Amino acid sequence: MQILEFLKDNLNLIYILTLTVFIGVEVIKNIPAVLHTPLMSGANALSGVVIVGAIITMLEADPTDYIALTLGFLAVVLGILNVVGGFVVTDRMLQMFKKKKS
Amino acid sequence: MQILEFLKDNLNLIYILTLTVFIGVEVIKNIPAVLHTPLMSGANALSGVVIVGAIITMLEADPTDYIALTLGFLAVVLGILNVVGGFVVTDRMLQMFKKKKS
Amino acid sequence: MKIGVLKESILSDHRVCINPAITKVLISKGFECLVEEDAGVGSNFKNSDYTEAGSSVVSRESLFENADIIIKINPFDKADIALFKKGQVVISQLFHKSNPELINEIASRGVSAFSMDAIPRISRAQDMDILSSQSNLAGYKAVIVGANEMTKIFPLMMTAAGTITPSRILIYGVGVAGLQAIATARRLGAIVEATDIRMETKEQVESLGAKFISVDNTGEQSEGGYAKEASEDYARRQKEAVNVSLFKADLVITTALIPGRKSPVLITEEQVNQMKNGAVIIDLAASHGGNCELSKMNETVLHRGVKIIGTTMAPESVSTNASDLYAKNMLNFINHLTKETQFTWDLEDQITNDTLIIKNGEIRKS
Amino acid sequence: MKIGVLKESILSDHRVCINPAITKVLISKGFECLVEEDAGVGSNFKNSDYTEAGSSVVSRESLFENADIIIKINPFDKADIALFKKGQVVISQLFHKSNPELINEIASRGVSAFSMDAIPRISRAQDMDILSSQSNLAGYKAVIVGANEMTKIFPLMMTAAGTITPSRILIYGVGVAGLQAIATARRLGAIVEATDIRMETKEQVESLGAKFISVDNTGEQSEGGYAKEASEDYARRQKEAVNVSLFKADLVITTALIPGRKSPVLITEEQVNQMKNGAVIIDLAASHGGNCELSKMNETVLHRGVKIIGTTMAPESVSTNASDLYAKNMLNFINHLTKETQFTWDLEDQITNDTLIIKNGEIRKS
Amino acid sequence: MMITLDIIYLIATITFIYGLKLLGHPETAKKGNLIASLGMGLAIIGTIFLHNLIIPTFVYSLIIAAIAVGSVIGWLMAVKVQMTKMPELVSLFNGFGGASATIIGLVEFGKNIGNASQTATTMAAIIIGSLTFSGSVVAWGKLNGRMKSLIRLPKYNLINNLVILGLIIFATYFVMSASNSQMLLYLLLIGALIYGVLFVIPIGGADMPVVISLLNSLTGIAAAITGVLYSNMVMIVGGILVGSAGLILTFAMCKAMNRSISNVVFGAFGSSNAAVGDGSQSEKGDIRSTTISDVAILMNYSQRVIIVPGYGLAVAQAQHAIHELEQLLESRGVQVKYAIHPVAGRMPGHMNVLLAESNVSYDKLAEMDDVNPEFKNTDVVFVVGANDVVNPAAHNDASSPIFGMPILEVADAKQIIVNKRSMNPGYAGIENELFYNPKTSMLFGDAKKCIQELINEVKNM
Amino acid sequence: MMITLDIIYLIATITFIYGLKLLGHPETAKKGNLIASLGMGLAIIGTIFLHNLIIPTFVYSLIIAAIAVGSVIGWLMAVKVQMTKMPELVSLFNGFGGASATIIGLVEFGKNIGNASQTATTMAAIIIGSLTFSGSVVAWGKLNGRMKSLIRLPKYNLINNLVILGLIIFATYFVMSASNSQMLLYLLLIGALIYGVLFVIPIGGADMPVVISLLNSLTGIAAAITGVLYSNMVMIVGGILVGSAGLILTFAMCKAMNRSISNVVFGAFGSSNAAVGDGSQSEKGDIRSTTISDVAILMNYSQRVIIVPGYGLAVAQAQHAIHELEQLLESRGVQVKYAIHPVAGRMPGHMNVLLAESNVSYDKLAEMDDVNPEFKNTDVVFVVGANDVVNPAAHNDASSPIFGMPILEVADAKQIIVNKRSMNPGYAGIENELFYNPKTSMLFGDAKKCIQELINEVKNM
Ligand SMILES: NC(=O)c1ccc[n+]([C@@H]2O[C@H](COP(=O)([O-])OP(=O)(O)OC[C@H]3O[C@@H](n4cnc5c(N)ncnc54)[C@H](OP(=O)(O)O)[C@@H]3O)[C@@H](O)[C@H]2O)c1
Ligand SMILES: NC(=O)c1ccc[n+]([C@@H]2O[C@H](COP(=O)([O-])OP(=O)(O)OC[C@H]3O[C@@H](n4cnc5c(N)ncnc54)[C@H](OP(=O)(O)O)[C@@H]3O)[C@@H](O)[C@H]2O)c1
Ligand SMILES: NC(=O)c1ccc[n+]([C@@H]2O[C@H](COP(=O)([O-])OP(=O)(O)OC[C@H]3O[C@@H](n4cnc5c(N)ncnc54)[C@H](O)[C@@H]3O)[C@@H](O)[C@H]2O)c1
Ligand SMILES: NC(=O)c1ccc[n+]([C@@H]2O[C@H](COP(=O)([O-])OP(=O)(O)OC[C@H]3O[C@@H](n4cnc5c(N)ncnc54)[C@H](O)[C@@H]3O)[C@@H](O)[C@H]2O)c1
Repeated sequence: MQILEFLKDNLNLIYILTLTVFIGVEVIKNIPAVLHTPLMSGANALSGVVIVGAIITMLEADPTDYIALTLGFLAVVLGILNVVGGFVVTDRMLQMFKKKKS
Repeated sequence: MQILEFLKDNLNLIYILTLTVFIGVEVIKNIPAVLHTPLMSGANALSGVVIVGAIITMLEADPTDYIALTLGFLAVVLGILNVVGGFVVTDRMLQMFKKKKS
Repeated sequence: MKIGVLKESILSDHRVCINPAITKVLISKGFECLVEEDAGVGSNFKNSDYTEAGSSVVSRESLFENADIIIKINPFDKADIALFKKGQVVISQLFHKSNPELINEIASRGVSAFSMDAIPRISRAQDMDILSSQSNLAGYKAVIVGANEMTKIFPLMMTAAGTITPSRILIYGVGVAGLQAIATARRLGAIVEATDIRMETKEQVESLGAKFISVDNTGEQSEGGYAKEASEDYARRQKEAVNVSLFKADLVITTALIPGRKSPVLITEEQVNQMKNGAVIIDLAASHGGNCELSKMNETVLHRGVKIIGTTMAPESVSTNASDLYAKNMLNFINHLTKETQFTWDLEDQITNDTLIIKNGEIRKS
Repeated sequence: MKIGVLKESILSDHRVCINPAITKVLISKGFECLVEEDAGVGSNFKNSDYTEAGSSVVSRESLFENADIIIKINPFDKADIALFKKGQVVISQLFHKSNPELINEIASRGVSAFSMDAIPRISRAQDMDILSSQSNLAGYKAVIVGANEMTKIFPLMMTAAGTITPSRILIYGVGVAGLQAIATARRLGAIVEATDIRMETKEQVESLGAKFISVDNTGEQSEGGYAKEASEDYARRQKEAVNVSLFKADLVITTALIPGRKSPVLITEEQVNQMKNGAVIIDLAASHGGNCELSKMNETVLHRGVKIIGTTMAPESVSTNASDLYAKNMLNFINHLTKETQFTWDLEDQITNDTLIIKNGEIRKS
Repeated sequence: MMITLDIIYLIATITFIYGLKLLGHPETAKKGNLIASLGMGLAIIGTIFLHNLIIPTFVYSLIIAAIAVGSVIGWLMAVKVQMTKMPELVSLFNGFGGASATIIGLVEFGKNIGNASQTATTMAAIIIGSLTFSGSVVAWGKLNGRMKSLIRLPKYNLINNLVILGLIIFATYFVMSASNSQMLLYLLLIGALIYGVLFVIPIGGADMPVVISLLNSLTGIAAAITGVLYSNMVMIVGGILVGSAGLILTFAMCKAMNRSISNVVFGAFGSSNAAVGDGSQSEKGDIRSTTISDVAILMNYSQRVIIVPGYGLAVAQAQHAIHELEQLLESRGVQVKYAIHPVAGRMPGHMNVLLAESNVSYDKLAEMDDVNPEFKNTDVVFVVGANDVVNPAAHNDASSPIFGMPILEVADAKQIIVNKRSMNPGYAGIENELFYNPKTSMLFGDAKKCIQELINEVKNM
Repeated sequence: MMITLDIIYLIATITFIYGLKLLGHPETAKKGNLIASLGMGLAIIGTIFLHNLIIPTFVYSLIIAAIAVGSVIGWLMAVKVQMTKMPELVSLFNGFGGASATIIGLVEFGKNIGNASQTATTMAAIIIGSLTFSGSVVAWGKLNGRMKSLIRLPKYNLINNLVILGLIIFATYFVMSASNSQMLLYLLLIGALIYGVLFVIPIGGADMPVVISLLNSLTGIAAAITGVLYSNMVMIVGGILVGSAGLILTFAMCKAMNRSISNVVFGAFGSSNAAVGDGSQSEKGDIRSTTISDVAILMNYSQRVIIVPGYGLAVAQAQHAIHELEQLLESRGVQVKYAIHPVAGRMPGHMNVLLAESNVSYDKLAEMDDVNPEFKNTDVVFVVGANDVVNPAAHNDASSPIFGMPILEVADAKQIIVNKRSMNPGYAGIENELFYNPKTSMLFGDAKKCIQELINEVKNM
């Protein structure tokens, strides 16, 4: 029952989840195998969106709560590592799809 | 400003709209031209989803408000026409994609 | 009506103008067929094949005596004409424009004569068009003869004992024979180039996968699909454009004809001198004077290592097929001229009008 | 070392065992080349071509007098052997197994003799394998000769004057010659069927787009890629399977050989009697007795409307290419036998061991 | 138990998306339609029975009656209609949907006076719903010939734009003023109805499918807007889905008809036929040009196809491609053969040489006399780069240079596809009536290119 | 101005979807990556500056510092890494993302005690985040060889399943009990970390990409869950997008590796190499088999391709297909030629006859001696149905029957693709070391079928 309540309260969220899953599936299927690795890498960079949460954690932390700040700092560093490293690596992988000039 | 407010209040709705538009586009592009007409017809049947609104109108109408009931009745008839007619016509159109037996 | 099928008198010509299958059709239409003894032998039709088809195999004399219509492929010779009887209808190739004497002689016998080579090149006459049907085979056979005479093979082959480079074939004149020669040589794997005075043949040559050698032909004209005589200037431009290929060629096939004229000289002695040792020229225009200066009809001339073969014998030697096609052309022609076995003499009709050279001893065309 | 290139003495063989291009290579390796006058003429190589390449063109006598190595394609004849000098090395095809007399004679002259036909069929010897290089050309030429002899054309053609049905070609024996014959006939548009005692050839035939006629061959064996003699039972089964095709065939090419044996008779007179009027048989096994009972070497037999041509002349007539390939094989062979122009006599080596029939007058193989 | 209804709506939404997706492939389209219809049924039944209002029985009866009546009529109309009249029926149904949305808007209007955003939403539903209705009815009338195909007022574009602008301004004012005037409301309704008519009448019959698709997209949007009114997710998502899919479909249809999108958006429809063919169309009739994917589906779902090769096949060097197509179709269970005219090409046996090169089996080549009686049992004749050899002038027109020549009687077949690059004549230099035959569709383009694209298209089916 | 931030998040979400979509095509992938990264940048900057909290400067400085430090390190790592080591780096980055989510969960835990749904969410973030972290680090270690490739406890499947079950039960109890024990929290954390390790260690190195993709999908879900904590749309949608896309990608990768999905789900990874090849692999080395789409992309983006035809091409009758492929590649600017070995096939000139049939230009055929020096400048050699003629045993192995035969020196080329149906030997009946060359990939299948599929694949690029 709690679950049903939860569902009801978050109906919009559930629609959003459903639709997003549809899009995720629709967008990925039928990609050529050579793109598997770059795509995995790109998706990995996107999963770094958790950085947003990390930043919020720091913003919301009590400025005197050093533990929270330290943890937040760590979370931001790790998150941005994921994002920046992810995108740059993906970009490098994709170099090989540039048409060579003769 | 009002619009911004509206946006804010309906943020979830906007996400849903955006995602749905994405899906609509993703699902339709690259279909063969011969399917254009059946697809149009199928989409037309789906647009008959307005029937749900028509039924709600009748349900919510004051049982003594005959005008509202009559109008609602009309709306339901028209809506269900759209739905049933739409699906059946589509189905008939799609007959031609059945593999003929020799 | 009795149709008399003569045996060809030229020895090298193995064809016969009607095959057993077609005599059967004619008989079913109400004609009778008299076939001269051994007429089909060169084409591998036995006398018994004819009799089984319902014809009578008869002696030459009896044929001339009894037939109403007398047919043959090559022009009638003196011995034939002497036996014609007044009122008979005779059909063969007469080449009336270049053979006035022959026409006079035939006319003097009081017969009517149709000439197969005068059939107009219009769409509805395509199925009687012996020029097309025979040239086609000539194109094929010219390549086979060439391949047989050469000391090289046509295709490229990379083998353990080294690479054999493909032969280079050059074709002058891309009418029916030229096109079929291109197709055949290409099939065998040769590198084929071709040239023609008519520019519309470029696309046709390319449609067969060969290379066209373009010669600037401003000033030249064609007439109803046939080429007219080329100017001297054109001949010079042509030599310039083609010589590179000619001097590399292993096999050259020439087919350039101008209807009713001597065929143009496209390869001079001086050009032959510069050709490859061992090259072969097949001159299908030899009977009309030849496209190569040195060619002699029905002879193989050897000039400074180049073999020049003057011939029209090409279709005559694939005689079975050639006779089949000729017979079908002849059948269609006779069908066109007659109604229920009787000649209609419909002179309004272009085909009848063009081909009827002599009517009851009176010369209509010359 | 001086290499002497003899002119072939068989008139119908237009080949020469070394072409000008290869003499050049030999000379660059330190050999000298003496070429008999007019040796290359049949292959369209002029004497001047040889001298330009650095060889000397010499008389027959001077050749035998001066050469250290004497080479030829066909077995040496009596006149040649008489002129051998002790210590010379002579190379040609010797067919030592079937020619013991010849071997004795040569040995008696005190020379060393290599036989080209004894080169083993191993991978590294493929570039010296004259059997392959010449059979290949034979397969091609057999088809060309056949096409030239037939009174029909190969391809299907649907024309205004009726349809020409494609010719049907049947090939017995799918070794190197048979395969190339299939390929060539297919290129020209014929319907091709083939049969062989070795079942592995089925896939090979199909890889060329032709149809394989399978004969149940339980009990038959092959040996190192070569067929062994077939049993009588097999011969009967083969006839049953093939006759349908044989009696419809327009051209039959037979290539079935068994090394060192008389070739098997695959087509009896009785079978020929049932063949089509006008059919042609090219028997490439004629020199080994022939696959057709009626064939005679280098003759055209006409039997009840069927033309039977017994020949091995096929490669000899595409002499330019045949000589080129032979020369390359010869070059590779000489290279293999020598080091800095000196013979190594390395009898450990399989190729040398197999081909050295006579060493300094002593017969090693028989 | 409203939560159950929410779940049902979610499921219905998913069936809509998934159904639409399946509708996009020939193999799965029927299934897609079925799935979507099941979802719809679920949503309807759920709406009726799962709510926490107390409803008098007679209202229930009314609803059920309405649904029964509408279903039967809709079903009958859909089942009875001829194949060729389907598009106009779709248009009519679409109009009904629009009308339904309009009525809902009218009913809801009274309830929401004062709430600006609700009023605005109602208004939008009324405007879009009613213009869709009137536009669809006009489109239906045009397609079934009840209405003259093309009526153009002078400066119709300008007028139309002014009308819609006026409507919007009027509606905005209405919302702002928080008026409750029924009169003004009906004025708005009438204005929208008129705009719908004005929008469609200047458009030519050939462009109707595009218009219907566009109107269909609008009905979807109307449904979504109505959904906002009730915060009803299935209506919102379903409506937007149809709205976006319909719009993309409209663009796709334009593209398939070689019309630019701006042509559509700026109302410059109606310039009637595609720009193919020369001036003589009016005399000879219309040229129908078709697309690769249409031809691919047609062939893939045929039983018997005959290919008629001509000189153009040789020019394009498309012999290998046509052989591949033939094999591909055979592997799909289609019987394919080639009809060889004796003078096709430029030399005797030209087609034979050509097709032999790509290893077409001799058995597949049929001679003219043998194949002519077979055309009437043939689903599709594919004429590739041939012209004179299929020109009926050889029978009909004594003055033509090919009169008397026997031809391949392709007109006997059920459908004819002609592939050539243009309307240019062939060797004989004459026009070909076959191209104007109602059974003929032209596939313009180089033979090799077209056939290769066909192969791809068929492979993807 | 939170509404601006919402709009920014919406835009970022759209860039994620669109970017991911573009990443799916070779031509647009780079652009897609760029677009998504721009969106991410926007979201980050927006988050930092657009909020209505009052933040002391030193916190700002901390945030900026953290971002600066992380960016520089991330950038350096990504730029410095060798091409071949990229997958392991991706794994490491992914682990960092998981760690970040874990930390957020730990920080948020304290704030939400008592709110069951919040606590559950936090817990989920911690569990998923930390197992992703430890799993990714193990995967990274395996790939770069720091860790033994395959460690299997007895009954590892059972153990793993028990551990995860235990974790879930523990977490549920935790939530129910509304406990605020930090100790229990860290116990949970450690449990999840251990599970991550246990999950990955039994899996073989070859399957790592699949595992990384799966872990990546989990990080996405962790991000989405964290997003729920803050009701942050971009995190939710972005996270779910990565979660679903990652899962589909995982399946796709399994399929490309010929592994069944259940293999993956039930932890039966690790059965090391695909089931191709005979027993002799261990001696000769590994066989790498490749897929049509890999070969297609490889060829399409090459400059110079040499095709080596052999007897198998004739058996498959693939001459027309190979010619089409050659022409297609040429049209894409790739230089293509054929290297003809003198004894390829079964008769002298077999390949010439074969290729002439499909009209391959004579100029494109290169003889062995001419082409051998060219291989070293060749990007891809495509060996189709050839075997003995490219067998290095002819040089190396004096006992082999082909010793002394000259061969095509394809091993000099940068990459070698060999298409044949199996590991069966050719005419000479001997094994071919070339197939075990690290530069060689095997494309198993009938030549005609493979080449036709290649053509399709290249066409779609
Ligand atoms: N067979 C013979 O022996 C022979 C000899 C001489 C003359 N003829 C005559 O030639 C004609 C043969 O009839 P046919 O139907 O084969 O040919 P056709 O009537 O000449 O028509 C060929 C058609 O192919 C089209 N075409 C050309 N290139 C093309 C390409 N790349 N892709 C697609 N289409 C292309 C052309 O139209 P577009 O330009 O619009 O593309 C043209 O209309 C007859 O009139 C016959 O009498 C035959
Ligand atoms: N040219 C000549 O004159 C001649 C004459 C006689 C012998 N030989 C000998 O033949 C050999 C020729 O070498 P090669 O490399 O051309 O051929 P090969 O060594 O015989 O190899 C052919 C390969 O093609 C593969 N194959 C067969 N059918 C296939 C199909 N449908 N699709 C894809 N692959 C297929 C086979 O492997 P799978 O079974 O795994 O598919 C086989 O390994 C040499 O050893 C040569 O000495 C040549
Ligand atoms: N529509 C029909 O019914 C029909 C039927 C058969 C042939 N044709 C056409 O008729 C035309 C003539 O065919 P043909 O075989 O009788 O031709 P032909 O035998 O008269 O001449 C052969 C070729 O030689 C060429 N030629 C002449 N002089 C030349 C010169 N100086 N240099 C180079 N080339 C020269 C001609 O242009 C011609 O192509 C062809 O285009 C053919 O397609 C039409
Ligand atoms: N690997 C190499 O180096 C190499 C080189 C050249 C040839 N070969 C192979 O050697 C083999 C023999 O070739 P060849 O041309 O010398 O053969 P060949 O001339 O000895 O015989 C020709 C063919 O006749 C067949 N034959 C024999 N008796 C027959 C019968 N009774 N009925 C039907 N067919 C019969 C044989 O099987 C053979 O295929 C071929 O398989 C060829 O591919 C191998």
